[in-house]
Amino acid sequence: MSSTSPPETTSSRLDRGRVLTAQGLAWRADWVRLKTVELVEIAGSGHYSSVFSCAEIFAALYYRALRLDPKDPQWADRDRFLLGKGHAAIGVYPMLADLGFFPDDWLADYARVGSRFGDHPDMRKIPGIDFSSGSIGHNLSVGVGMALAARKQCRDFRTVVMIGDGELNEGQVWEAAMSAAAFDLGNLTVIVDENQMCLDGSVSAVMPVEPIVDKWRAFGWAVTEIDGHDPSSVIEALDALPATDSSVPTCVLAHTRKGAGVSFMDLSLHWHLGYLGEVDRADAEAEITARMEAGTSVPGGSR
Amino acid sequence: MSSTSPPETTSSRLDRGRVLTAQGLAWRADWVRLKTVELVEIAGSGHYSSVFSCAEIFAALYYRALRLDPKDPQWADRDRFLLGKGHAAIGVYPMLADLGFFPDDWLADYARVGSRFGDHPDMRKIPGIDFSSGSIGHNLSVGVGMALAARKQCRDFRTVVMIGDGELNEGQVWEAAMSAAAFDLGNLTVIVDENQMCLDGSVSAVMPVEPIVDKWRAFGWAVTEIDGHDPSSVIEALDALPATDSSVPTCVLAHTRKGAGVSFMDLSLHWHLGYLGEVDRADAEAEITARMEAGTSVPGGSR
Amino acid sequence: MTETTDPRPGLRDARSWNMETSLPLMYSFVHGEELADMADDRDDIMVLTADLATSNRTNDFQHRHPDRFVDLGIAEQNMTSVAAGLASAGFVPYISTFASFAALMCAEQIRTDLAYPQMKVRVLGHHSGISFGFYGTSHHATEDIAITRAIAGLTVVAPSDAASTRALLRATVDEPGPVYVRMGRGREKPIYDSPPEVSRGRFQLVREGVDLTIIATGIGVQGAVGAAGLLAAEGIEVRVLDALWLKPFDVDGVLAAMSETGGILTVEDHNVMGGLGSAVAEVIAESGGSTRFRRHGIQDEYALIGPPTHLWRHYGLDPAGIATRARALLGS
Amino acid sequence: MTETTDPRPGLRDARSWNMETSLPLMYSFVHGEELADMADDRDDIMVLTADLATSNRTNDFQHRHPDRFVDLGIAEQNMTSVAAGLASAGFVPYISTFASFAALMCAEQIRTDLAYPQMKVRVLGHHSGISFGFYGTSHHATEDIAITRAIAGLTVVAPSDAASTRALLRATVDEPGPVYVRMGRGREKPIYDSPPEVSRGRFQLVREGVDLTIIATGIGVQGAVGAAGLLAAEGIEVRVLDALWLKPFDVDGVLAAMSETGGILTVEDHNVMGGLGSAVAEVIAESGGSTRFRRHGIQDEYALIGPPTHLWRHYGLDPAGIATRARALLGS
Ligand SMILES: Cc1ncc(C[n+]2csc(CCOP(=O)(O)OP(=O)(O)O)c2C)c(N)n1
Ligand SMILES: Cc1ncc(C[n+]2csc(CCOP(=O)(O)OP(=O)(O)O)c2C)c(N)n1
Ligand SMILES: [Mg+2]
Ligand SMILES: [Mg+2]
Repeated sequence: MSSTSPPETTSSRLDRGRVLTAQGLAWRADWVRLKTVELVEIAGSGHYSSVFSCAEIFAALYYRALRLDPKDPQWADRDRFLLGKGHAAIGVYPMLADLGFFPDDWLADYARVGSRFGDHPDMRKIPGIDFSSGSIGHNLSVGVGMALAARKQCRDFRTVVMIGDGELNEGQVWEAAMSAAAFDLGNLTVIVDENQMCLDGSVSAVMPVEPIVDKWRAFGWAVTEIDGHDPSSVIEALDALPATDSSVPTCVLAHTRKGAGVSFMDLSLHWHLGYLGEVDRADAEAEITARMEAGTSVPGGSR
Repeated sequence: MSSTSPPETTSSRLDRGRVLTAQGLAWRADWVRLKTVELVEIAGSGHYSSVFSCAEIFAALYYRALRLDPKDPQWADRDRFLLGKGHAAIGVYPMLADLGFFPDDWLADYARVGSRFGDHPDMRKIPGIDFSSGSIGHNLSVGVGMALAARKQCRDFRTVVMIGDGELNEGQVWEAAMSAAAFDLGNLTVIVDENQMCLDGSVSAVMPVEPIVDKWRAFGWAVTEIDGHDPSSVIEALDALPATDSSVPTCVLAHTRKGAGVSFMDLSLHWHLGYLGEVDRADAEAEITARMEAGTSVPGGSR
Repeated sequence: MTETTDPRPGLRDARSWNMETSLPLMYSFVHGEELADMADDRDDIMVLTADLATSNRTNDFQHRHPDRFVDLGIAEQNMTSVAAGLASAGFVPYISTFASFAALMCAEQIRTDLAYPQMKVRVLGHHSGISFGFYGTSHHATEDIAITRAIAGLTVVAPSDAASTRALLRATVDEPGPVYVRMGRGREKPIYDSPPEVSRGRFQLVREGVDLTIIATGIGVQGAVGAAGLLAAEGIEVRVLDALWLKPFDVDGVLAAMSETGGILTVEDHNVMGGLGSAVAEVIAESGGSTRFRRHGIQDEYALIGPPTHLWRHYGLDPAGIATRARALLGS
Repeated sequence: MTETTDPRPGLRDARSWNMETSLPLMYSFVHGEELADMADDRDDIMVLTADLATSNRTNDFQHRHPDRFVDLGIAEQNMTSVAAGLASAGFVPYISTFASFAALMCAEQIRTDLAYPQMKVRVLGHHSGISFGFYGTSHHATEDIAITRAIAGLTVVAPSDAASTRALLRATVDEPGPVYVRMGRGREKPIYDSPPEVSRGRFQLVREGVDLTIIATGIGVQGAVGAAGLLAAEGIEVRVLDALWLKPFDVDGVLAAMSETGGILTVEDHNVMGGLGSAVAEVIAESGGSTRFRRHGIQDEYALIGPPTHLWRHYGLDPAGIATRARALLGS
């Protein structure tokens, strides 16, 4: 797997607000898509589309917004990132490798017997994973615990939890939301990847979650809405996160499209899980690569 | 235990909207308080204050609003009442006996070995109990199932679920709320007994749930606010529930006071559970009885 | 709800598949179809799922009885208690989700809202054991037998293939209380040619033998049958019992195996603490007698990840692995 | 949080009590106090509860270390996963709620967020068994041993009184993974004069004897000691073992009881399916030997309601009831 470390990753400790242009972010997001396609090929099945909707956000977090140290993954002051929608971990692994958390070639046995890397992220096996996930709905609670720990330890790390829009069906998310507001956790951010789909189809048809903004506000959170495929919009929102000593937790509601970036998956009802045979994989890769070469980004807009 | 069946209970089938004046309701609510004090005496411990906050609502439901048949407790078309805050069941038992669901003397062994009547209501043992409870947070889901069943069976029964304000901490309540709105269950009503206290003290100190109105609205419910100790306010709200074929579920947010009706319990931090020795019991009974004789009601207002 | 449109728009490679086109891969997930058939004859059956209709093929039911199908979204606990409400009004709801979420996440709802009040809800916990392979521990369920067996008033069954799935669904539809159906990943090869005549609380005799009894459940049955074949070639005749019913439990079947065969090996893709092996151990220990006995399964650890078939081999749940344990037991 | 004001305003009768004044009734709930002492010496201990600080006396800790105490409100699952987050950052959180909610409602969170990733969270499940008396099944926990024992990587201990509560809290504070502490209702009479020297994974010998071994846990120990007294008067010498550790389990202790005494009776206020009795049965059955053996406890049913002490008598968990089972076993 090729490594394309941007210049800002040469020092071991990575600060918040690293240089990443809108164009660089678009490129990186498509790189995440490409790597996801590659890894799914090893396993024979995977969640392409759940990564595609949040690829720009992944890239913005790992290449700009999060304070990290690839050589010291347990660094107590690192920002935490939790992936409530753990089935999108396949998009995170390549970034961690690229940033130097572990060698690229570790990924070669993705999903094989005894591999560290499965469909869901495993904190005990993978350097750089801050908590395991897989059961949708748990991670925001875990994030509350981390943000609370920061307060108790007087540390200024930030905790960011990305969850799906279907994940909003889970009651534990609302327990966590309520407690985060009660504990004044301005150092906690939730990013809702509002890609409009869950597993059985569209969220609005299966179990509607609208109005999402009103829900988070009613639970005591500040809400920012962004176009999750527009690089500038994503960068701005993450740059504008409140100081970690502030007291209102932030919800970034990212309007996205499940499968965005590969036309035949874009908002398709059937692509929560799947596999691309050679021909279709080539098509998908060509579509992604063309954008990377042209320096363009996935069309924005949520519909 | 004395029976004071109002005239409208002579026929076996009880319709919605039975005659019950504001004064009659106040009297009945205090009767519920008295009976609760009596029953706790048998067990040696009990949840007086959780009944006291919703005594007016209990009375309005059972003596006016709910369609029931004490001689046919399993009547398919009866309205359903579920007590999410099951620890207040001790206030329901005397009403069921009074309405003729079972003989008064069944209550004599309250909480003793093998009794049908424990701290929490048991649908398999007690005629008139529509579902068991005890684990806070489950019953709204059960109510969604019942309301959905009514739809599937083309029946016009109404399902009313009473929950506590502390109960709003439980995520399952929000799962249920979301699904009720999705299923257009206008035949479902939740009554939130907003008595300002949970077990460890005041809800706002333990795990705040405000703004309650915004939460229910954001979850797709219509909200009516009432003074839960003002008889007219309670009657009006229940009379105004939408037709069962309507499509928006209703939340009646009842502002109440935990322990209302006995001055030393009224909003006390320490009375979630307890026991009154003889002298204090006499004081409590005197306070309640005085109101019943004077034809007055518990002072309204939530603080 | 799965809106149906062209399932392969834009695809050109025949090897490509997506959720919709992968449904036939889950060929032993016949419950949607079977329940749809049953629902043709009675109007109380409903099917509920939690955003997994396409994963567990309950959409086979949905297509035929859309009015009696409900998708609750990703809210398994709500689904369980909603089913209780439906059951209280006379429905027989079948709720379906991954075994890990059915039995672990909803343990309290099953106990409190279904089993104690005896609601006729049937819980279909699919993808049990380690059949989720590289999805990892969050999706494995090697605790569900222990949990469900400890719940009083709950019937627990475990089909080993498509035919026994049909048989058990039919056999338990009128159970007065709730039922937990422990299911695999939908790719179980046939053990039975047609739905077997099952008998409540009885093991199913799959193969006769006197040298040893293997009592297996779920995916373990496939391995046990294979192992019996391997051992037969060595002159060891193995009785293979399929523990289709985990509760009520076949006490007589265990006692007979003790007295009639040379030992008992239990096989399960479940923690040996609290699973099938423990149920058998209870009977052996309280009988006052003794026999050669070993519990084979997951030894109180979390499984590695990997493709399920590879994992079964790794944990010795394939014919060769089971045969090895059988030989060791007989040699001990 | 319990705001402290006059706890008895307006009360005149000395027999009257409320939440605040009832705290001394839970005299064996010494965990709040013990943890507060431990927290004096180390800054990583935290205590969390779910609106039950006044019910489980964790407010003893709250008063001394308010900054390390968190009340999550009535949200047990959130509490469990929040504790996981705290543990990942270096804290050792003790979370406390009724056993029914700890072990059943939070089974999946314990497995997935605590045990699999080996978080140092300690789950205090109090009011286990049928100790909640007339609160009924929703508040009883006769399934929690089965559930927690099936969870790999989870240590399970069960104090039988105040002194063993202190001993077990100290003994497990540095366990690398999570711990489930199965506790009673807070009114357990002393078994030990002072905190016993406990040994990881070992039964505690409470009384020596050769005619029979009673292995008991929790409230059962009190009954077993009483039963041993009754039986001694009849010339039957009973060894009483306190199963303070349910996992890891004292295999050697069981084997010794098999070979050295005339039989084994297990006693627990838990379903005999999957509880202490099953753990003992596993050892007996796999030993290849035999002994007189009976599992005494809740026989796969839901308990009646009633005052706890009356219920224990009803279910034969009092000295007389246990002695009767012991005599029957020896006579069998
Ligand atoms: C508790 C739980 N229930 C069910 C699943 C199975 N599941 C995996 S992904 C998924 C859909 C997720 O939808 P969403 O949260 O919108 O995430 P997306 O993939 O759209 O980003 C489901 C139901 C799970 N992993 N966890
Ligand atoms: C799931 C669950 N957790 C905890 C409890 C213990 N408990 C009983 S009542 C109570 C407080 C309830 O507060 P609220 O819902 O406001 O009801 P109120 O008594 O004030 O009407 C608690 C925590 C329970 N019964 N169920
Ligand atoms: Mg989505
Ligand atoms: Mg309250």
